[in-house]
Amino acid sequence: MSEWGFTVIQTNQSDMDQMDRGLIAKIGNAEPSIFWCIGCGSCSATCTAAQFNNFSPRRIIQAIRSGQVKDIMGEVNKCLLCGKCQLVCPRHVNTRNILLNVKQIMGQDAI
Amino acid sequence: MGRLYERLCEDLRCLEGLKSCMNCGVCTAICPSAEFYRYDPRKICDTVQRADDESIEQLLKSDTIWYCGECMSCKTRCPRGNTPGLLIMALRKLSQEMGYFTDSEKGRQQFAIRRVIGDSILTTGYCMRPILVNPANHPEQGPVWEWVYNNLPEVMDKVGANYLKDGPGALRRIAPEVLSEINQIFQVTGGQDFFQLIEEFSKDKADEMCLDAGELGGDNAYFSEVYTKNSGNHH
Amino acid sequence: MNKTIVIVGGGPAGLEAAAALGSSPHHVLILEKEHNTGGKLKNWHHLFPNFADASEILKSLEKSLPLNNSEIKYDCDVFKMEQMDGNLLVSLKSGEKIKADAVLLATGFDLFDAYKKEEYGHGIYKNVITSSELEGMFVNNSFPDQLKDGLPKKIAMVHCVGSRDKKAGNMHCSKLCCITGVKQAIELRKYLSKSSVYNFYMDLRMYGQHFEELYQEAQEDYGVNFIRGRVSEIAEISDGKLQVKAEDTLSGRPMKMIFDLVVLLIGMTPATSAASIAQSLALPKSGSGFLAPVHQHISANETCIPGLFLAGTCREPLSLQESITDARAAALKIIEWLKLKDNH
Amino acid sequence: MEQEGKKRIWSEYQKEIADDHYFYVRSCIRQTFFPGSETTFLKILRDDLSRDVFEDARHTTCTGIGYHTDIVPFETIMTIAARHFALMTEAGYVNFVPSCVTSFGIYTEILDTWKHFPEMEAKARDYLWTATRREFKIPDNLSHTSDIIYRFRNELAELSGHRLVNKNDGKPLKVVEHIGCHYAKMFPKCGVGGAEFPAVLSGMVEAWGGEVIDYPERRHCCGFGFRQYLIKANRGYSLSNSKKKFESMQPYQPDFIVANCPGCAMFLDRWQYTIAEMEGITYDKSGKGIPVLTYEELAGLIMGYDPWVMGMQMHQISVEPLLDKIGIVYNKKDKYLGSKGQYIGVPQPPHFLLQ
Amino acid sequence: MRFDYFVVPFCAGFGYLIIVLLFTYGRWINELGEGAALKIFKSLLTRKTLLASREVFQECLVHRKVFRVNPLLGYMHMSLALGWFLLIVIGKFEASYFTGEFTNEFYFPIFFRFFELSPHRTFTLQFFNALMDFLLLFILSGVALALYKRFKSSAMGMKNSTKHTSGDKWALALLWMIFPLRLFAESLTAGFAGNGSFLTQPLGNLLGMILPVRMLATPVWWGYSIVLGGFMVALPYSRYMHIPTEILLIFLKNWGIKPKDSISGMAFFELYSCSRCGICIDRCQLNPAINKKNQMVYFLRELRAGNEVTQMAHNCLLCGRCQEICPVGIDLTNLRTISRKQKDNAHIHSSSYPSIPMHSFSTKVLYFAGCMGSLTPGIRKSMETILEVSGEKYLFLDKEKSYCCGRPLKLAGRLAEAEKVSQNIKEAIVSSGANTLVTSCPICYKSFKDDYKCELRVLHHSEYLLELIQGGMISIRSGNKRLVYHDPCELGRKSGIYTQPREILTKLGSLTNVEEAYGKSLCCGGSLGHLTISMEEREQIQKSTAEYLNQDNPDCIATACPLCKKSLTKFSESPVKDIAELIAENLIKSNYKDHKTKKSNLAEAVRIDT
Repeated sequence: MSEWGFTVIQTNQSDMDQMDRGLIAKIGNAEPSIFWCIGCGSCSATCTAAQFNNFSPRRIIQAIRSGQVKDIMGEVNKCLLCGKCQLVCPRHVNTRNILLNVKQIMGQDAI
Repeated sequence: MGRLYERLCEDLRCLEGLKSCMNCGVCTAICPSAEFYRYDPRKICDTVQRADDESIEQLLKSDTIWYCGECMSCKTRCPRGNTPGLLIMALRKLSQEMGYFTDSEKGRQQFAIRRVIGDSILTTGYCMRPILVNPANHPEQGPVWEWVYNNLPEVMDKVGANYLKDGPGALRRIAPEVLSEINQIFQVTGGQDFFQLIEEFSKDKADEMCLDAGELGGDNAYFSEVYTKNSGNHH
Repeated sequence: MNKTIVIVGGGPAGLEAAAALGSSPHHVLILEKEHNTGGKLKNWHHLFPNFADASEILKSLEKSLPLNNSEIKYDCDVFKMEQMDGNLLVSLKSGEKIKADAVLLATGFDLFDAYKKEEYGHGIYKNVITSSELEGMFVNNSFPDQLKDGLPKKIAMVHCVGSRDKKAGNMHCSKLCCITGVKQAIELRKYLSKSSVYNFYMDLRMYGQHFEELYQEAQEDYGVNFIRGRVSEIAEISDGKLQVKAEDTLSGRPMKMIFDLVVLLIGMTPATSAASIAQSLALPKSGSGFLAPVHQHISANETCIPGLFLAGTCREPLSLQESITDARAAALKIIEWLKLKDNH
Repeated sequence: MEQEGKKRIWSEYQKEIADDHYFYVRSCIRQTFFPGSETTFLKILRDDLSRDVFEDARHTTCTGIGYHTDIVPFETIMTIAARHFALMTEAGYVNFVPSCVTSFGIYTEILDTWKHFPEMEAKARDYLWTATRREFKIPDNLSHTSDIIYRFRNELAELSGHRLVNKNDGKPLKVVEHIGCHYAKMFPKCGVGGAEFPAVLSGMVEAWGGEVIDYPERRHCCGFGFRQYLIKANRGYSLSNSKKKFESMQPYQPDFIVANCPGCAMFLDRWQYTIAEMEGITYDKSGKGIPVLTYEELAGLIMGYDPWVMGMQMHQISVEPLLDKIGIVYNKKDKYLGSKGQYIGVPQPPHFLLQ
Repeated sequence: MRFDYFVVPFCAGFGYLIIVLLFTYGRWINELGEGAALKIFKSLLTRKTLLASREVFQECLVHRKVFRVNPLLGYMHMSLALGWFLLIVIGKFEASYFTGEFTNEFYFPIFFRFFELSPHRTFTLQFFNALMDFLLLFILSGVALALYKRFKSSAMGMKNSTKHTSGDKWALALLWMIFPLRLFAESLTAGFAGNGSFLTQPLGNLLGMILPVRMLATPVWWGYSIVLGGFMVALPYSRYMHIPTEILLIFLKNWGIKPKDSISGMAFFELYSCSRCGICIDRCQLNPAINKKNQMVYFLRELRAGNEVTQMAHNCLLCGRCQEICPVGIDLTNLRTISRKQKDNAHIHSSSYPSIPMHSFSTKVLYFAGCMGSLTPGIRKSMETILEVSGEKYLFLDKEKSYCCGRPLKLAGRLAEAEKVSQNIKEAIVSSGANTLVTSCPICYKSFKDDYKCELRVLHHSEYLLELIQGGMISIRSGNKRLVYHDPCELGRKSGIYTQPREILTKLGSLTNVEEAYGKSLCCGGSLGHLTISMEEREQIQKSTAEYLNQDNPDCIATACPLCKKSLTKFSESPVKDIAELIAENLIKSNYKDHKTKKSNLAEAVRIDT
């Protein structure tokens, strides 16, 4: 649309009714503790990978739960599975297994 | 507490706009801009509230503060009586005073606004006149407007406007003595200086980008750059 | 010497205070503005965090009233009080005046009028209801037809309605709506097992015994969803469904969602019935209009008026348990005060 | 939808609107795009309602667009506003009536600031004196022109020859209202009916027989965003916000849109054309678009004014289908003729949108 | 030629087995990978082969390791394996001796007594006869024990025994039938031919009294042959495949062949060497509640059957306790790890992984705390104090930010990613020019030592601290605290470091021993190897291990791993401390002062000079 000089912008607003329930269904099944997360962020605070990039386990869990999983793979690949997240979680969320599952599921989907 | 934060606090709109934010996100939820840009007024309030100069400077140099449409919908809903939109206005003012606005694509557009709206106010007494809505620059105005534009005196006359004539009425000519009053007010209140500041910083940026900014109007390379450039990285 | 103690309000705090004063030789008179006792408790079904039956609790409160020295007067609207020779003169709207040696205000609270949060459309959209209306549905087992048909429904619970809100004139936190929201979300999931429930919250203040556990249960066992973000507006779309907008602040993105029912978790506001009494005695109020005691920490039940005491939610939002404890504390203070009065 | 609930809210936002003797100030945008609406407003007030409206030729822009594009400092705009108050004071008026919603918002904001920060008012007096040797009194009453029409809606209903009813089936016309953001969002108490359920337009529509329909994005901004529209590169923002509104109102199939803000009326009109050209979409069944009216035009129509004298030919979306529905008699041939009936050419037809 | 039709089933079975084995082993050997052939060829005529032979004797026949677990269990295995082996070998000698020629029909020794009906009166033959009867009795006693074990495994020290598949049960039934049938066949023959010895002859006579033995003998010999042949056909498809495979495995292992990163070649040798004896079941700390039928024996079975094992592969602490006790010595944890292997994501940007700033500096020692080290500031701080006091110039590699060594990814089977993570750290280590790398984390230690292949000394801090003490760089106060040492899995079993920490601890106090120590040490439950286990389940293990270590109410539980420390602290009554912390507490700091004075004196001197 060069003649207009502008285009319609896609909305940023997430429509929760249209969200992708696929991943959360699979992961919730494999690791139900994903539902216990209260978003406190202690996992992101201790995360080894997060010291070097904008990786955030809390955000990933959030994204899976709200079905915004489009760009999640690139993010999940930053995880080192070092397990500190699990050690600090006040709700006993097995964040490491959640991330591992995402890696596995997304890897399979990719094939 | 940093220098930038203190300067920000001198602006009444910052004091009015940000009392204490509890990050509830109600502003972002209704913000038209948050829907279409990578923009989150809640985070802006939070950043300013933390009074960290480094992140405030980053904000002032970013595209972020220029996304707001100043519709002030945020004001209606904030449970703490803040107005993120007013805070944005204070941030934009400071960004222009510091010359940081030329660091971002959206910030640089201030030059075009100053040239079009600023000049129009001072020379004609109006922010907006039909002649400024040139169909070439406004394809969205459509063929009816093009017809109006090409027949301005006749159409305006038919609908009872006093187009470019003396005396009261729509689109009348603003008398020279009135314009001098307006200019005087701009002189006295710092409006003129502020225009000058935008001009100077923009010209520096234009030089840096090896583009000509001209002396008047929008007929120059820097103007068309800032008026039309959209990197597409905003959402 | 036997004295007269007037208790204004026959809710849980008033009843408990009367029971506690039963061991004293004084005459206890409860003035209740409605024609039965129990206050807001009688409109409640089950109580957090253990789903205790509210009517059972009310029964046991009423049962423990002393028969020998207490009396309840129904339908009395107290509108004025004045100090008179070290006593208090209580005026009723009916024109009757009662002389009391001590008065305990247990006037309770009002529920926030959800209607004041215009953007949520309570009273305008028929599927926007308050937590108290939902509780009423549980009590009467009277659910609107569209919730009965057993199809999956989406229900939103909106926290902090009329609390922590300058716009609504309430800066205070009602502190009990959080756990009420969790409790009702669980009850809704039990009642409508195919439904999904979303709680929109800013902070969850799970301060009490077993509150946090219930919150976790809601997540683990009942699959209740929690979204951290204050709801900005609710709009009705076709067929009575409701579009809710909020920011998912944990992912930093605005969101919208369509619901079949929205429950507004309304907070506590100062009781309007206490306002005229407070005015007649020039009783100081706290920021949000609750009655202010002499000292928040050490004399929470005493006021600056000699012989006038406070108990329960007339002074701040309290849970049932806290109100009852508070009433007992107030009763103790009243007995002390009357002894002191005797000695002089 | 429970109408009772709305009425209860409206009753809490009763705004004082002066009855007569108005000091009228024009709007840059309205006089550019809808000059006939301003003419109509003055005609209705002066001729139909016999009210005194005064316009001083010396008044200028309020510089609101400059302020909201952040090139005009607050000190400057409040002094410009002070000058307008001075003109009003000099003319012996106390009721200030701006035609523009942005201006209305700005005057409200300035008056509120002066109330909370009296030193700012003193500063404004000082600046104004230094610059122009003028002095001013704060207006007794500040009302938007739509407030004035709202105030006289019932009188107009009595005087009018038309009602907002489909003459074919006798059903009320379905109307979508759009309130300018700066009308009440900043200061809900200053708008009729408050910010959430404003009554200013719905009051008119209902008084004149139409039915206001509510739709989810009723409160959403049209997307002007000042700098967002003025800069070509940013216009996608404006377009997308309006699009969101159209999509939201589409299921209700409104007969027309009425707005009280000049910018909104223009955008909602033009963006329908743009979306049709860009994506081949219209939001009504006829493919002609949903007509967008200013409230002055709406009042003029029911009062039987000539649509072409009111400037309704300046709309990109044709208003004829609406005129036909109401049963207004108009001269088709006159639409694009000049003031003296001369032929001045006609607009090119759009590619997608039907005329 | 001595022949009877009944030998056909046996011969067919035997032939089938040989073909299958040749084919299978050929395929696996082919998969051993490049360089394997050369390795085998080079080692063939060395001591390695001899050692392997000895191991085959010790483990495959005598079952030395099983004896260690439980003597009765050992006897049972030995009687079957060694007994049968001897039965074949001595039977062969017997046949050769009898015929006077070394070669004879290959089935002849097995059915010797069918073909050789005349009673033997020479002493040698009688001796052979008696020996063969004895061996048969020996085996039969094993079969009887095995039968008994089926009903009561606890008698042999096993709380749980393997639950077998129906295929295995069939093979087992065949195996158990072989020897009674042989006894029966030989006894029947002896009943009319009188060629038996002390076992078969009396039994034959007895049977002769009540049965028509001459008529019955041939059918029973038929039966014996069918069962033997049947067993050999079933062998490759049952757990008894371990019998031939284990022997080859031992040789290959001794010749230095290692499994690759996938289930192929050497891994198959390991997989098929599992006899499903079930000894590993009891050793598993996840047993039984958490890990129902998921222990190594079951895991290997599923893996061998080609079933989906992803879930099983992940449900394991990788603590190595099963491996420690496995009679076959299979590298069990490795098999789990490589089964976890997923298709690595090729487009990972290594840039998103940590990068350590490069240093080139004059000190020789690098210290690396590791991720877990950064969660236990007590250990980091102690190491800093000790290093300061020792006067050693060192660089704290991950002081500002913690880095991950990559082992957790490796344990999760994501080898390519692990490699990417380690690249940068490796470069930083190499570029530093240091010659010693000390780490507090056994996980990092294992990683640096085995995977990084850097040309510098890699020491766990327990090794390094002992060096410092022995070298007199630091001195510590001895105390009389009663200490218990907990061997971390990754440090003990995985890296073989048992003595150094204990040596340090004996200098600090009195070390009490617990039963489950060294290779048998319990896992703390914090293992990074297990990814799917829930926190509650982890806590069960943590709790029981902590309780176990606290059994004698020690004053302090010492360990040498930050993760163990973290896991045990939660449930331990007595304090849990890392060795570094214990040393730091008992450090005599006079050295430090000297060092400081020296330094400040120097500074003074410099000041005066200028």
